[in-house]
Amino acid sequence: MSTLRNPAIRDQEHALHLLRQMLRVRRLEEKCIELYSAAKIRGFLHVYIGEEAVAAGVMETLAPDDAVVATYREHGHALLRGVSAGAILAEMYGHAEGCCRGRGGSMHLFDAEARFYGGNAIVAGGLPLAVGLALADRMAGRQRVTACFFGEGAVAEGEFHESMNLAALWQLPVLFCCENNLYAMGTALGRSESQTDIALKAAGYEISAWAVDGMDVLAVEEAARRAVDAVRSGGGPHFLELRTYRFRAHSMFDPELYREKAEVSRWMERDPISLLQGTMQAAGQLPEDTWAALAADVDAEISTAVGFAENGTPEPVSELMRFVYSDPPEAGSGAATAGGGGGKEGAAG
Amino acid sequence: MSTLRNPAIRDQEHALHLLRQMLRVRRLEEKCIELYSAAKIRGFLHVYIGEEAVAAGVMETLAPDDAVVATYREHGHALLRGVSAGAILAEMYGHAEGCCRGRGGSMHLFDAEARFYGGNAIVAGGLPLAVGLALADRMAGRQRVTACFFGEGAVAEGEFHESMNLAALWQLPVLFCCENNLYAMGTALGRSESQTDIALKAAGYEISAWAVDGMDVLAVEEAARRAVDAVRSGGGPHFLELRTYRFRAHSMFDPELYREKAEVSRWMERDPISLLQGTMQAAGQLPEDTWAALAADVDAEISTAVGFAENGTPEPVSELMRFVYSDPPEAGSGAATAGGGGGKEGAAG
Amino acid sequence: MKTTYREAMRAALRDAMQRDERVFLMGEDVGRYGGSFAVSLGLLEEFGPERIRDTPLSESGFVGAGIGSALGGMRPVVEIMTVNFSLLALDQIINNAATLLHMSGGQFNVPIVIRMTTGAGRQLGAQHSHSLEGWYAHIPGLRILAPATLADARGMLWTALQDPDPVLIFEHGSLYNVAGELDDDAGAVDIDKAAVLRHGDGLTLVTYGGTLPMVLEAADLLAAEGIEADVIDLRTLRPLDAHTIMDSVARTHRAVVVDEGWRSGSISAEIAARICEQAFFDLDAPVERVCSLEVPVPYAKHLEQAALPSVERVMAAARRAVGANG
Amino acid sequence: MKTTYREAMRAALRDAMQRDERVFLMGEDVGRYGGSFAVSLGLLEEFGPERIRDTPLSESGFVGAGIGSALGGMRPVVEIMTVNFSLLALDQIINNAATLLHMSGGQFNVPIVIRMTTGAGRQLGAQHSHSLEGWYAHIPGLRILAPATLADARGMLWTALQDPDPVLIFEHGSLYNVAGELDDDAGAVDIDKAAVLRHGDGLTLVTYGGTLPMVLEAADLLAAEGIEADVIDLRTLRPLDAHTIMDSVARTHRAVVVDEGWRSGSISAEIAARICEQAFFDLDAPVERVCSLEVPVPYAKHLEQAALPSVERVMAAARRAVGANG
Ligand SMILES: Cc1ncc(C[n+]2csc(CCOP(=O)(O)OP(=O)(O)O)c2C)c(N)n1
Ligand SMILES: Cc1ncc(C[n+]2csc(CCOP(=O)(O)OP(=O)(O)O)c2C)c(N)n1
Ligand SMILES: [Mg+2]
Ligand SMILES: [Mg+2]
Repeated sequence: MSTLRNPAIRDQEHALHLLRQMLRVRRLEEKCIELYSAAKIRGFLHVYIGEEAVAAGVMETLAPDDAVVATYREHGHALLRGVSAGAILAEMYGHAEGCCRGRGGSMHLFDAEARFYGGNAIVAGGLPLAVGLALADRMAGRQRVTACFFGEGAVAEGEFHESMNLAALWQLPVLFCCENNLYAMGTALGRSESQTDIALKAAGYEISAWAVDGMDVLAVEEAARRAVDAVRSGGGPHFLELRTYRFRAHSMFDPELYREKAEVSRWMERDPISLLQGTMQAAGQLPEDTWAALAADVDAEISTAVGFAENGTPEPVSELMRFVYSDPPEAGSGAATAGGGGGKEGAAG
Repeated sequence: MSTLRNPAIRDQEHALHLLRQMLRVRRLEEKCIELYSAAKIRGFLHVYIGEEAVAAGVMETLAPDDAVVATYREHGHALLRGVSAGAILAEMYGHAEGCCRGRGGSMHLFDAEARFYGGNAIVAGGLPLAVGLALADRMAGRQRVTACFFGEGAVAEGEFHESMNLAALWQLPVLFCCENNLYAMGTALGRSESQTDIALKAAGYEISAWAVDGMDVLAVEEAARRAVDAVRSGGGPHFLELRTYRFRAHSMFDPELYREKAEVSRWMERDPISLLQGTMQAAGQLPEDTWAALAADVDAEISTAVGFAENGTPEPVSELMRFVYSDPPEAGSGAATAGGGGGKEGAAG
Repeated sequence: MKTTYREAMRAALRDAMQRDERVFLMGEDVGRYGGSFAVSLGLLEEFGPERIRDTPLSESGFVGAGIGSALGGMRPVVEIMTVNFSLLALDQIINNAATLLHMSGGQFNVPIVIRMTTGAGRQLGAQHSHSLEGWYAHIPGLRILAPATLADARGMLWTALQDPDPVLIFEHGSLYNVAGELDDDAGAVDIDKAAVLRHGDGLTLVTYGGTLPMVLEAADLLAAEGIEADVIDLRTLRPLDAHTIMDSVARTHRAVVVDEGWRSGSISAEIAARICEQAFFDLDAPVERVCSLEVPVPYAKHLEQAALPSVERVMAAARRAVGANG
Repeated sequence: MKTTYREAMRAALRDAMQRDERVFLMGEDVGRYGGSFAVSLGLLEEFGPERIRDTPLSESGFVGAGIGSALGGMRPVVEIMTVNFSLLALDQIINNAATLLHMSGGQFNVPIVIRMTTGAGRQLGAQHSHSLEGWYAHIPGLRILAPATLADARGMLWTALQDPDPVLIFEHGSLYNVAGELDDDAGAVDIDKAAVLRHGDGLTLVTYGGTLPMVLEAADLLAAEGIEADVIDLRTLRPLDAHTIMDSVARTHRAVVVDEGWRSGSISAEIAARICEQAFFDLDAPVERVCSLEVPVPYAKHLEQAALPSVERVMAAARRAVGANG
């Protein structure tokens, strides 16, 4: 088995933490698939299995009051940003205890506390939002970063182009994280981009951009830290192309006609979790019982979360029309004061 | 007065022809302004004065069955592509004799015979059309070129990005002609693009791209010929950034608060017509009487055209609802057979 | 022949590709993936990647390119994966496809067909559940089709391709798996007239597309209660075949319009307004509308179902219409 | 104080910028150019380029950035030069601005104001003459305003900025030069209620925005013929103040709806449908609609005028409504 390009694990505790983070995502999503098969979860479900190092590495570098914008493949981002597995699963159950009270589902996880701005099911639709969040920070003189995740498929969209240009033109504090897993549904990168070097493409907007091994969580973290520091200290937008691979089908409905099993297997040899695990083991930093305890912990977290979701309650149908418009102030829900997005700023992080 | 960077005028006849072409556009548009002030023309009117070398140079290199897509600043492109000045002016009068029977106006000149596909008032809206025209040629195995004109302001639009990528990805026979006149209405290039080197930007899509002195009609023609030849012989899309300047206001409603008079004057020293005139005179290739005859010719053409437009007739109001949908075949109008766009292919050129 | 809506659509595509070499299919994942709803599965192998053309995610770009190719003599069938993404291509659809013929004084018609999946009901959440076909029907220059039956899934495409002007075909996502019998020689169908799929003198039920099955079911149940209804499948939302509606209402004096669009400004509003204009003195009761509640479509099944039209809501509206007296 | 609609809008912008430092204006050419319709002329000098922010031509990008900045605590006023270009930003408006609050279960409201010029009548041709405000009114989650008077031009913006949810303001291009008297202390106005600008028991005329002056003129002329009309200025197209309409119709029994949208599926359809639903037994005549003909708006003046509502068409419809008997 190959190891990490960055084998020096200076801080064992920290490596263990990253391992745990990736495993939490993995186990959560394996459970999602199970629950989908059991028809507890419906709609579209896109799992991140194989790509966990990206979210795990990047999230590590963000401060509590930074913001995150993601896509429909965002369970991992939500979880690692601090949304509980219970709230995520309850959301997919369509329960009132879900992080969006059952209205969002798998593709639309949100959390104001975590400044987690979704969950967006329109490819590239989140990019302009990230630019705007960063603009707000800039205008308010706050030293915050907005991290924006999207797939390489989004690069062909006009909204990608407009967002890159605006962020660069106005030197806004955005960290663009392109999760290049080589496919957009069934469309391989080479059949969607005339220029397949995504980092080069981003550099064309005068944005500092570089490619990173997205299967190596340490490499991701290191690159992200460098980029986040630069963004936070006024260096303008930065762009990471995180080279990764999705081990599973695009969604639950994908017959995977467009790629060879052998290709998938080849990439699975670089499973980000096994990679870190192997490197740590080789360095004697992951004794069997430590690993077993960690895995058991994670399993316990997920099964507690499933229990939480199972025991949830459906949002009453009488609430259906709520949140089309904000509740009037006198209703005192807190969610809908004239303060609006701004009203919640104080509470964030 | 500065001269052309390309002072070698090998073919006097040809240079005279280019001079005439530019002058025809200039005089037509000076007349348009006059007629606008006299309220004969209404709506928006955008003149090309100062930029004539671009259309004159490029059009020269196109074959009759090539296609042209332009913008709302397209009087010159229409004229030099073969639409008569009379049909153009009658259109702006809103007369039935206009090239669009009065329905289009200044921003929407069209001509099926000339394969002139407009006249598009949505910035960047014509680019996807050009890509599609070229796709049709490619699929039908025709060796035709589609020339697509647009301003540098269009570069920020998502449709620019999507069109560049599609054309490059599919290696389609499009010649992109970016008329970089430094301003989009009042917005200077540097305030709209993080990367102001437009040719470099185009090259980022793996499209052969270069910048040309757009005030030098000979340089434009030479560059366009090279590009058109390459496109026609299967070299995929090419891109010219034509560096030019608009001498007049953006439209009839522009107070021009955004630029200095001195800047305008500086550019007017490089008036494309005077430049070529000067170079020819210096080389003894433009005797006074030749110039006088040419100018008189052009004046005569324009005043005939004005007469034609003046004597036109309003399209009957009873025809108002026509052309929302094609006329049914039995009406035998020819414009609306099931052959559609395709039915007219045979007639083109 | 036993078939499904999906297979009927695919047969229509195959047939069109075989009959006219100018026809090609273009869109996201129509080729190697087999179509996100598997409509074009197998066509890549049959017709090759030039004519079954996968595109990047660039809705505005490839819809505009489709329009351009139509201007250039091709007969494109452009698939937008779902109506939700068509918002990204609206400029091209409205400002070019729908408008070029008129702006050019009749010179440039645009023979394009744009297909897309529409509708809710599959727990896909607010951004993936729009029902905007009625909204599109506002735009002059477009023809809007909503095949609801196997015969229309099989037959509308070819007719649409003969149309010299842009045609949008909306396929409700819940219909793809509908199975049934189709004539072996089923072929092109007209796209001008609404169809009366059931006859009754007590009431007119007007609908189209995804809500047709529900309305037919409601009509059966109403019949058991003694209320016999005409069921009109609009089939074409623009131009509307008002004639068929008015003929029915002149007989029944009562109407219920059912559509999955949000109520305010949905096509049900236009139909109700037209009935009131053209058949005002025939009406014995206000026209009832059964539409989606005006809320972004929620994910949770019970909330989603509560937001959408249902057999129960159709029946309640029908009973109200019959009970009212003018 | 003598002022114009344009100046009133500018005063509203200036006022909002002064009162709330979170407010900023963003759009194409709002700064150095002074605004394509000169609404923001002079504001750049007063507030600087951060708060009077020129954008590149990137409608989807900067509208989306406006939404993001609202999420981030700002109070953006985003100007889309005209409604015609808003089609490029529709995905952001519908799938994000209108939808985030609901999808997030009430966590993320979007306090953005989006202004745009709308309407025809100035010979700008088919791509620059859309009247789509009624079409936008179909979308849940949005509030749609159409200031038609100086007081509303001056007063609606601030109220819109207090709204926790997205508000779209449509300014008809023909109104900017309208001049008149405005109270020196004119300020914020409500955005919940329609206004009855003229009273009469013979007929209800319903309109908004650019067609209001024409309807008021028609009402004067009708009065001279002995037909006294209520004139209702809707002011807000979503949510509709149906109450004010029904109150009037209950008294007049006849209604004409005038709007500049294309007739089929325009907001006049919704209003007619609602009147027929809610006031069916009050009506003595079919509701009449005076809308634009269903044609891309042509350039030539005589054709354009023939396509749009006119005083004559309003009067003819009014006479028909009054002449009919139920
Ligand atoms: C605008 C838009 N077009 C199409 C889709 C349908 N769709 C959903 S995911 C997807 C592929 C996106 O690929 P990529 O951006 O690479 O992300 P990945 O799924 O690989 O993480 C497509 C085409 C969509 N959601 N939005
Ligand atoms: C999509 C869109 N946004 C805005 C406008 C308004 N507008 C018309 S021309 C123009 C400037 C375009 O500049 P550029 O592309 O450089 O062309 P130029 O006018 O300089 O020839 C603008 C903003 C428009 N027509 N279309
Ligand atoms: Mg991908
Ligand atoms: Mg320019």
